[in-house]
Amino acid sequence: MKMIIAYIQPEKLSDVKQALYAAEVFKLSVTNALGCGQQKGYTETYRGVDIEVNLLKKVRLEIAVNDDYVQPTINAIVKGARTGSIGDGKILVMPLEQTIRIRTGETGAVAIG
Amino acid sequence: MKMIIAYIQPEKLSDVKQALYAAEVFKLSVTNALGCGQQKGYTETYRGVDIEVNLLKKVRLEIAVNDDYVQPTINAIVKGARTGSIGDGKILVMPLEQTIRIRTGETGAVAIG
Amino acid sequence: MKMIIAYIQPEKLSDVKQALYAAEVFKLSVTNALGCGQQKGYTETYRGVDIEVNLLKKVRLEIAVNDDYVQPTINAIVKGARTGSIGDGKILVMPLEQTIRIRTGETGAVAIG
Amino acid sequence: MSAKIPLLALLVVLGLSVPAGAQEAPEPGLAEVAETLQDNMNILWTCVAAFMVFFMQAGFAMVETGFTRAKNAVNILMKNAMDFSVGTLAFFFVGFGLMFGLNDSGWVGTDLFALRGQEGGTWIWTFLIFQTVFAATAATIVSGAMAERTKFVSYLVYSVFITLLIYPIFGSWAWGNLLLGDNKAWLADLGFLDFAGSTVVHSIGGWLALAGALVLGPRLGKYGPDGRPRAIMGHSLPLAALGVFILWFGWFGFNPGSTTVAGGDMGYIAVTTNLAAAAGAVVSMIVAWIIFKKPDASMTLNGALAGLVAITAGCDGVSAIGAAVIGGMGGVLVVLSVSFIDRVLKVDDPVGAVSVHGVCGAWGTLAVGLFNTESGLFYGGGLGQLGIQALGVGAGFLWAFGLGLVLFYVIKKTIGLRVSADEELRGLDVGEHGMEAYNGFQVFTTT
Amino acid sequence: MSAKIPLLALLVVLGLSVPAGAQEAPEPGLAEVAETLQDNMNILWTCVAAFMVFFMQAGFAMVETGFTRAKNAVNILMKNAMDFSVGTLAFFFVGFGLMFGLNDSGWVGTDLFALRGQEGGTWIWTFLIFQTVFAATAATIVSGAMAERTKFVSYLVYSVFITLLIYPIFGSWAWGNLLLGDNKAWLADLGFLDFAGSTVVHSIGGWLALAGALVLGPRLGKYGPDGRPRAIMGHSLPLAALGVFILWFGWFGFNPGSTTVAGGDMGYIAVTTNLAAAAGAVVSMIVAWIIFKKPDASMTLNGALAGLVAITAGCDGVSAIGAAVIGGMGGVLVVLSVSFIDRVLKVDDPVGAVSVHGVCGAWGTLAVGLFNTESGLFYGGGLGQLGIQALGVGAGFLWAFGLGLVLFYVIKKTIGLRVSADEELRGLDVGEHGMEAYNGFQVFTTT
Amino acid sequence: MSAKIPLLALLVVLGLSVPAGAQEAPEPGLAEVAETLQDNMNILWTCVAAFMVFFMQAGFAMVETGFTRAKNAVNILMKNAMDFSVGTLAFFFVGFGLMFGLNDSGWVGTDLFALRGQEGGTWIWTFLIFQTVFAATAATIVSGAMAERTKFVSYLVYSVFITLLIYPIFGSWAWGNLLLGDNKAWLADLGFLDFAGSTVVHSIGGWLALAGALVLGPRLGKYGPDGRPRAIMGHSLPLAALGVFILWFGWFGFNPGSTTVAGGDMGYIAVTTNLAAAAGAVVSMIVAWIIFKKPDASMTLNGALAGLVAITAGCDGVSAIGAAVIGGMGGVLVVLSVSFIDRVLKVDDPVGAVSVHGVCGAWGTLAVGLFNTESGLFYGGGLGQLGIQALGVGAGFLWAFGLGLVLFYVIKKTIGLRVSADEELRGLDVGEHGMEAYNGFQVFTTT
Ligand SMILES: Nc1ncnc2c1ncn2[C@@H]1O[C@H](COP(=O)(O)OP(=O)(O)O)[C@@H](O)[C@H]1O
Ligand SMILES: Nc1ncnc2c1ncn2[C@@H]1O[C@H](COP(=O)(O)OP(=O)(O)O)[C@@H](O)[C@H]1O
Ligand SMILES: Nc1ncnc2c1ncn2[C@@H]1O[C@H](COP(=O)(O)OP(=O)(O)O)[C@@H](O)[C@H]1O
Repeated sequence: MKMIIAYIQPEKLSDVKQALYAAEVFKLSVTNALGCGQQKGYTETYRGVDIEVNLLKKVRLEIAVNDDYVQPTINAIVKGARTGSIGDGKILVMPLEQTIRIRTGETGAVAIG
Repeated sequence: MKMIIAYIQPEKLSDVKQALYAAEVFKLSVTNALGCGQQKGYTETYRGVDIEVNLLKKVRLEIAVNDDYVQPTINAIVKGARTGSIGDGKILVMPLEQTIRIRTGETGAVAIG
Repeated sequence: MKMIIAYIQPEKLSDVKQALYAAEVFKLSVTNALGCGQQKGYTETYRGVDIEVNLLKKVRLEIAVNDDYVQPTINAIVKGARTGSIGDGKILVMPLEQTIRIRTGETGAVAIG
Repeated sequence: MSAKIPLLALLVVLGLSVPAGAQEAPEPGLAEVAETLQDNMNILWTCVAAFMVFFMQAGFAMVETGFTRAKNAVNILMKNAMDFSVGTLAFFFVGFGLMFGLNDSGWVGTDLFALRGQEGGTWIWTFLIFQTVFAATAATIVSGAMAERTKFVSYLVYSVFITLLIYPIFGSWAWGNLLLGDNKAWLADLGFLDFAGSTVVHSIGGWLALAGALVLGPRLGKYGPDGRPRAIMGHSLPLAALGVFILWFGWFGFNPGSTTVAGGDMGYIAVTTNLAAAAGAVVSMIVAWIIFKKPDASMTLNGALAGLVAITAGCDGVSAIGAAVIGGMGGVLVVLSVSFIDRVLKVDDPVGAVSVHGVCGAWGTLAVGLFNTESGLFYGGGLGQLGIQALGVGAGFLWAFGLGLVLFYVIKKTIGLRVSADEELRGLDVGEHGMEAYNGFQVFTTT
Repeated sequence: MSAKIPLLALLVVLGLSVPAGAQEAPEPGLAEVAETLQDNMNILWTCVAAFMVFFMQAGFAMVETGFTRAKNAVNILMKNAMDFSVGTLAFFFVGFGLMFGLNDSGWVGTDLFALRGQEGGTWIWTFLIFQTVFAATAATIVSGAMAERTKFVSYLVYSVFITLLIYPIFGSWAWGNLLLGDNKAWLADLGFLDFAGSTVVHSIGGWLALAGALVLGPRLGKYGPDGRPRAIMGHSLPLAALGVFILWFGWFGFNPGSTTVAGGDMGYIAVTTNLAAAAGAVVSMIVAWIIFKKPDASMTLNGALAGLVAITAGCDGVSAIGAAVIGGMGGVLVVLSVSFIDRVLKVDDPVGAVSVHGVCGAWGTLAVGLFNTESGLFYGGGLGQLGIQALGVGAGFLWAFGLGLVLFYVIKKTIGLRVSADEELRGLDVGEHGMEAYNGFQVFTTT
Repeated sequence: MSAKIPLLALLVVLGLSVPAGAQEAPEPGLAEVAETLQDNMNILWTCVAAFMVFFMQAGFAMVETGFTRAKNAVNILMKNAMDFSVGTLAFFFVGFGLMFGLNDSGWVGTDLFALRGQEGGTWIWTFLIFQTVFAATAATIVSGAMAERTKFVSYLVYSVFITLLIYPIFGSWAWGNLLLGDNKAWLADLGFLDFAGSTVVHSIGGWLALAGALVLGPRLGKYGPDGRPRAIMGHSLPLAALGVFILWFGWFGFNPGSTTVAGGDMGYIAVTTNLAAAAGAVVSMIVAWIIFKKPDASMTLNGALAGLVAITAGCDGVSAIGAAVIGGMGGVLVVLSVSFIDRVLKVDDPVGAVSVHGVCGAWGTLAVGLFNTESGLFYGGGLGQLGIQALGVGAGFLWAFGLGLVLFYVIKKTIGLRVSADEELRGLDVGEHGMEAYNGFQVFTTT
């Protein structure tokens, strides 16, 4: 099992969700994050003083999937999030050793979906 | 060492914390998240237009523990969060290679607690 | 590749960011979290009723790096965040198997930076 | 402007009805002209005061919203908006007549429903708008005490009854002769003094709130298994503070406006009102500081309101120093009362409405019997006034709390008073109104 | 106070100009004194009413901010602050003269620009401040309908034009004879009745808003590929509700203030205004409840405003019951109109300004032809008044919507009307003003 | 209403004291009746104006809360609530007497403490409430400049002193003869003109704010190691904007109310006030746009206030165009001053109180010497008036800034002025009041 973490542009969330549904990935968690990457920031000014804003608003997805779902999931995220311009985001894949569904106590592959 | 990630219903947080204390797990981190799982969403309406809300409010726990604490921690979370109804949440266990306590620079098992 | 997660005091964020830049770590993600560690909480009172606040505001950093960057990154975080007093925070290192840059589809080491 | 103005023109300027065959009409005398001018001035002031009291609705809405959780904000706002709207209609068609209509019994008015046949009048309509906003004030007090768990439709039903029956009938006992001077009004006829409504408006609302909160039961998680109260913090102190400032502002219409006469004592009443509010805020902060070790903002805000409620009955008849003392005592009472209701009675009143309006309203009414410079005990007036005040306070409690218990119990048994536990946990905004108050914000709903 | 006061002193007390050689001056007569007192009273009330109407700017700002997204809050606030500020200057230097200056044609005023030579006067300045806040009300209506996508500088240009030309010229047709009684004003001369401006202020603003939203196009993501409307929720219902309470409060200056006479019918007009607002809120809630299965808070809030807009034209001439009916109908119309514009016309009006001000303003103006107790159809007045009202409504639509299309189209083709898609996604606060409204808060910007 | 009214009745209607043996009492003459009516009207207007000025407290609270960080919101709200409450009491018992009591020296009043023996009066109480809210305005200005780092208890001590001593004594120099016409008042006797208090209220508050911010030092993180200022953004622009609208509204009580006479110039003063505010907002936006490349919302909001402060001294005596110029200049000054204080003086004033109230107050006072249509330099009045104005401005600065330095320094050395660095980082809400302003919301506290 793998844990897939993806950072995407906030406004892309609904597209990504649709792409994931199409790939039959229904379960995921979303948090919002501030990100600093290749994408350049912008300057705000407040009462005449400049502020370098280099932490940009991003949405963070966390998706636990079985191994055979890894590639489809990645493809779906890319499909939904890519615009080709800087800031599109990043996908990170990490090993996942165990999953437990709290309600039933089921574990492993069955618990994931 | 393992990293235990758990998604629970927000209102269950205090119960889970108590269960964890009982299991002598004192250190954890909490963030709030939006989750999409088996639990069905609900529809809001705004000015006459429907909105399918399928991202539900969840609380995300992150707990780094030594191996011998993994099972007790999982049990405690289940104990605190289970209601038996859909939406109870999920526990995910991942490998953790290193821990450093910033204050002292201690690393590994001692740094975790 | 490793995933480095760090919990630090909120007010230390800018120092840590500077230290990371100095170590040529430019990409990171930030979320805010509530943390419960050795640091004692404090009591609030509301309308005469006490509240034990034991979840303190923390900032969570997530940094994906190549193996040779792990130590420099850790050092930078410690350098920026340490005050020597309880609550300084913690760094957690986890294995990272894959990275994909959404924009280009690049994967692995090149995608990380 | 020429010194010579045809008298007809003058009559028109002053809005006097021009008598038929005006040519032969007698010239209006100084007395008539003067009275007309003063009447216009009184209409002006009474209207402006009414508008300021209306604005208190915004104050209540902000206080109650700020002192409750974000997940129930839309619901509490809707309740505030609707109890005023529903109340306006109910009071116009029925309540006003019961309160101020022809009243030979002293117990209830019998005409003036929907002000039929009064189209020509000017004062009576001014009086109606002024009394409407007072009625709505009593009504809206309750929403705060019943916040975060009451079914929306049940609240609507309640708010019809209070403005239709409960408030106006009691009102007729104390104020029933304000419009028609020959009306009987048993409490007023006994000499009961409640100038601007510490009892008539605030205690009535406060005791109804107590009944409601009692029948309803506490919010989930308010009391631990051991029965110890838990704090459920409001989600926006800035909104709550704004609300208190708005209420304080509106009170300058509430008290000085109750003269319904421009000039004269307006300024004096404004001073007593303001001193009492200030003293209430300062004293409550100090008391809270001593007891809880911190200057609790929510208590201090309640303290200002406590001072205002307390001085409402006596604002016209006590000395400035007396006003400060009355307000300060209100500040003490509200802190103790909030804790008492919370810990001992274990009644869950999220915003402290019972303490502020019920308890301090009673205190303020009694205080007239002590501080009134003519009939008060401390000014050699003996116990007479105090006794009558106590009678009025008691009558108000029995009437409002008693009827409240019945009303809420009947609602509970019929359409139901409380939302489901599940809905309460997720928040009434989603459950009752299908929307969130703060879309886009990440709000913890762990409590 | 001695009964003997030297007459000169009296003259001064009343602010009368002391004639030269005052010693021989004739004693001021009762008529003169009475008129002076009433004049002072009228100045007092008209000023206070103007201040209350000014405060409606805060109401509009809060409603529009609350009903839009957090990422555009600074921008909408700036637009509200600036349309008033720019409008104040434009109306003072030009608009007021076009609307109330000497007018022989009945189509436009020709003097009084910047009130030159009026320094001595008292009433005219009172009248100016009152009319200024009315003009600014019309101007600020538009910002809501064009929210979240309009370039800031383009909006500034628009707001100059409306207060400089569009509003005052139409105003001169209906109200051009309010200051100078001998002025021609073609609509007024026909007998068109719009007491406080359902058409003159609200519809004009509403139709301009329609033109603007139309030329501008919907917000990104408002309509799905299939053309079905998507909900874009406002970010703060509490601010929106506060705004509605403020507007309701201000309307008590707007309608009763339009008498510009203290006393008399003030109270009556306050009652009709309040009944209409309450009925609008209640009815719109019920209608929304039936159609959408939930008591939608945003619709209910719009409903109160709909009732207020609808009664504005007839508040002085309809019965109290009539007022409630007119307001209630407004509550029905606003719900249907919002859905119609959203789903059928597919015009994106984030706050419902077109429905509230345009549609309900038109309804309220027509309603005078039905409910006016003297000339209304339902009171045996026949179709005459209704026809004239319809004419005024039509003229208002053609003038405002027509000119609006031209104005916004020209702006679009020159400086551009809309921000870039990229800026719209990130939010206008950062793009236009380089700052965020809620620094420190985590706000989802996924829509 | 019959044309014949017994004269006694009339006397009562007008609230005149009925002379003993009234039967033989002389009929009240026209002059007496007229004056009584005008007096009532003046009481009415002065009270309403006072209520509007009171409401400015809500405006200040919202502006200061919005322009500071969420973690200090409860604290700033408490400071605003308490400086008014404490100030009300201090001014009633002592301040009012020092300012308006019997004054033979021209330097300080000596009676009327707690208005003893004035129970019967009407005007004096009206005057008291009006002056109380003015005093509180001066007091509350300071909280903004000292926000986010001042100990709560120390702030309470300060706010006693300003309303007890600092404000009233200076006030007695410029306004000491307003109540008792025979009083000496050295500045006023020299011909110093400050109609509604650009100096007396605003500059005094502003210079105290400067002293406080100076003694206190900047917030942690405000200046980088290199000494370059860092931006610390406010947490809620919507609240700040609401606050400015409320202040603008309240200013219509502040300036036109300072006539304390109903009718007459009220309207004119409202116009000059409004033009100056609008010009201030527009000009400051433009200046900020040019300098910072963006129309900065916080600067524009400050600009409106700058215009209001600047016109306060001269609102009654300058031309409408002059008012716009004075306000516009205020808009320029505030932007430059904020940057100057921030970058050059390196004094940390989170809300710009010193620039808005201190600097623009001084400018507005001097502007009277330039623009006053009778004595101003630009109207051929020569340099005399300007010199006297400059003297008043200088006296105000020396008095307020000087005493302020002493006061805050003494506080610093005794009870301490500033919270611990640790508390400052975590926020004063938790540290001082043990609660959070936005419970449930995720707020970044990284700065
Ligand atoms: N090495 C990293 N560690 C943690 N987060 C990262 C890393 N690289 C990118 N991210 C996240 O992904 C977001 C987008 O990355 P960015 O480099 O801007 O996109 P692109 O690769 O298209 O230039 C960043 O804002 C950040 O939140
Ligand atoms: N595969 C997954 N990946 C990421 N998050 C998940 C996954 N499955 C569940 N979750 C999180 O756990 C929460 C509860 O899961 P859910 O399936 O609704 O509970 P249950 O398993 O009892 O039906 C979800 O809302 C989501 O936040
Ligand atoms: N075992 C853990 N699991 C998850 N989070 C932790 C763990 N230990 C510490 N943290 C996070 O780090 C923060 C700081 O840890 P803390 O123990 O207070 O610092 P210190 O180690 O200096 O005492 C905590 O508030 C919590 O958010």
